[in-house]
Amino acid sequence: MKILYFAWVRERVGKAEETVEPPAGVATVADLMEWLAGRDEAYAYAFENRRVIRAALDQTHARPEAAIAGAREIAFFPPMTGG
Amino acid sequence: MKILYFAWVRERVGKAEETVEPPAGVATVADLMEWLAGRDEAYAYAFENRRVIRAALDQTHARPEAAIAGAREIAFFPPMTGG
Amino acid sequence: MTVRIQREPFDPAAEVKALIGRRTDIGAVVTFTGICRGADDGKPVAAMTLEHYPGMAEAEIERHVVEAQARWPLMGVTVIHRHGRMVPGDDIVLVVTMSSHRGDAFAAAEFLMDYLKTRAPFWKKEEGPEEAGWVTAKADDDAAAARWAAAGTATGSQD
Amino acid sequence: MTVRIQREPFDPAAEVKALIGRRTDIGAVVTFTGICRGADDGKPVAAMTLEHYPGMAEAEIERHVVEAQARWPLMGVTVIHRHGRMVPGDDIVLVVTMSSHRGDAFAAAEFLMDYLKTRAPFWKKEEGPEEAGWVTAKADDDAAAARWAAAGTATGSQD
Repeated sequence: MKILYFAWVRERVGKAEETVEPPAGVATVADLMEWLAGRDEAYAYAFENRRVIRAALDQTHARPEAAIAGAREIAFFPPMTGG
Repeated sequence: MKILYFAWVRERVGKAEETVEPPAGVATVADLMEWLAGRDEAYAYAFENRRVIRAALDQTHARPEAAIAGAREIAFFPPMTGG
Repeated sequence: MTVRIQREPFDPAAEVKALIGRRTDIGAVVTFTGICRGADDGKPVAAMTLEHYPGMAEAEIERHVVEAQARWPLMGVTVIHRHGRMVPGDDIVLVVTMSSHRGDAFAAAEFLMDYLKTRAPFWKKEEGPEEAGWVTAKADDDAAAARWAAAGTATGSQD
Repeated sequence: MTVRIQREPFDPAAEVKALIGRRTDIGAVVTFTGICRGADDGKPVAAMTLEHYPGMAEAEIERHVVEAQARWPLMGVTVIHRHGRMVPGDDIVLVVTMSSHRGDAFAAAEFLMDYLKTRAPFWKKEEGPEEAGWVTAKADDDAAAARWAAAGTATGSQD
């Protein structure tokens, strides 16, 4: 699945997007954040305060408990500050 | 004192302004409306429903019980419909 | 503060530009434009004539702008109200409010419009296809204006 | 409905004119313009860069315009949000709402701005005189957006 990062999550991870294949046990948005955080120090830093990070599944806001099965595009970003 | 009329009050009275000298007993805005209503049929028609007519003393909204002593300019008009 | 009563049309963009000038502390600009409609409560309107009380109209609007400035931290206010004859599609009234934060600019613009509707000495006479008649005041407008007497001041500090 | 995400500046007057066209049933036009400020909470801002999520930004704004149209009888809505680098005084966002009556146009414009602030995927990074930092979300903005979940629909029929 394709993962996108924005704002300081993107800066900390060090890339804007990538394609990953998480193992079978990674079922929810929260699972995916935990799995990503364990990849290396950059990811650990990006996801150190996971409660503030927002996610979107296929361009729609999603809660941490949302199932990721079938999603083509998952995005992680800080709280929005537009307008 | 100078009296101004606006909108349908003006149309019914038949003039936009005039100078009047009401007798001594005419002390308030309500007194003045009553005195004007007694002048002739046009005034009676203009002031037949006095509760809907608004007044201003020297260009400030005034209630029927407001004293008119000392006012230079008194205006009568229907409820406002600007904006 | 700019308050003008005029027969001529106005240019909202030019008014906003003049009000902002070279300031960089303004974060929110709200404009309200009231337009002459081609029908009122289902009755066709061919044109309308706006009568006003010269002198009092300016004074009354200025008093309400001063009150808006006391209630909300505004960085600029413009109110322009036209008088004379207007046809559907013509602009009638413009309110511009500016602030650091959007909540204050929105609240002040609504406050000023509610008061213009109910307290500013203007009267509309509409021409239908056959007859003309004075517009009657709406209870809704009185209710809209009354809420500001109860409600407090600034609404927050969103920007 | 017009929703655009663009790098270029916008022209509020041209957007309003395009939205009105030749209609004569519109009585109220509200525009909100958000502007880049030269200071934020007392810290000077030399410039800011707005990052966005292409695709989702348009979709999210369109969803909220559809919701606004369901809540209030609107005759036109335009939302334009810029991205890229902006300096103080530059326009960032434009919301235009049109209705027969002013209460609906004001409410819809506030609703859309509150949601843009809290739900549209945009992120501001401010450049100070020496350092740059991402703007943090404000609790005030969340509170402003939350009030629409509780509040009902149209606010009245003032025009």
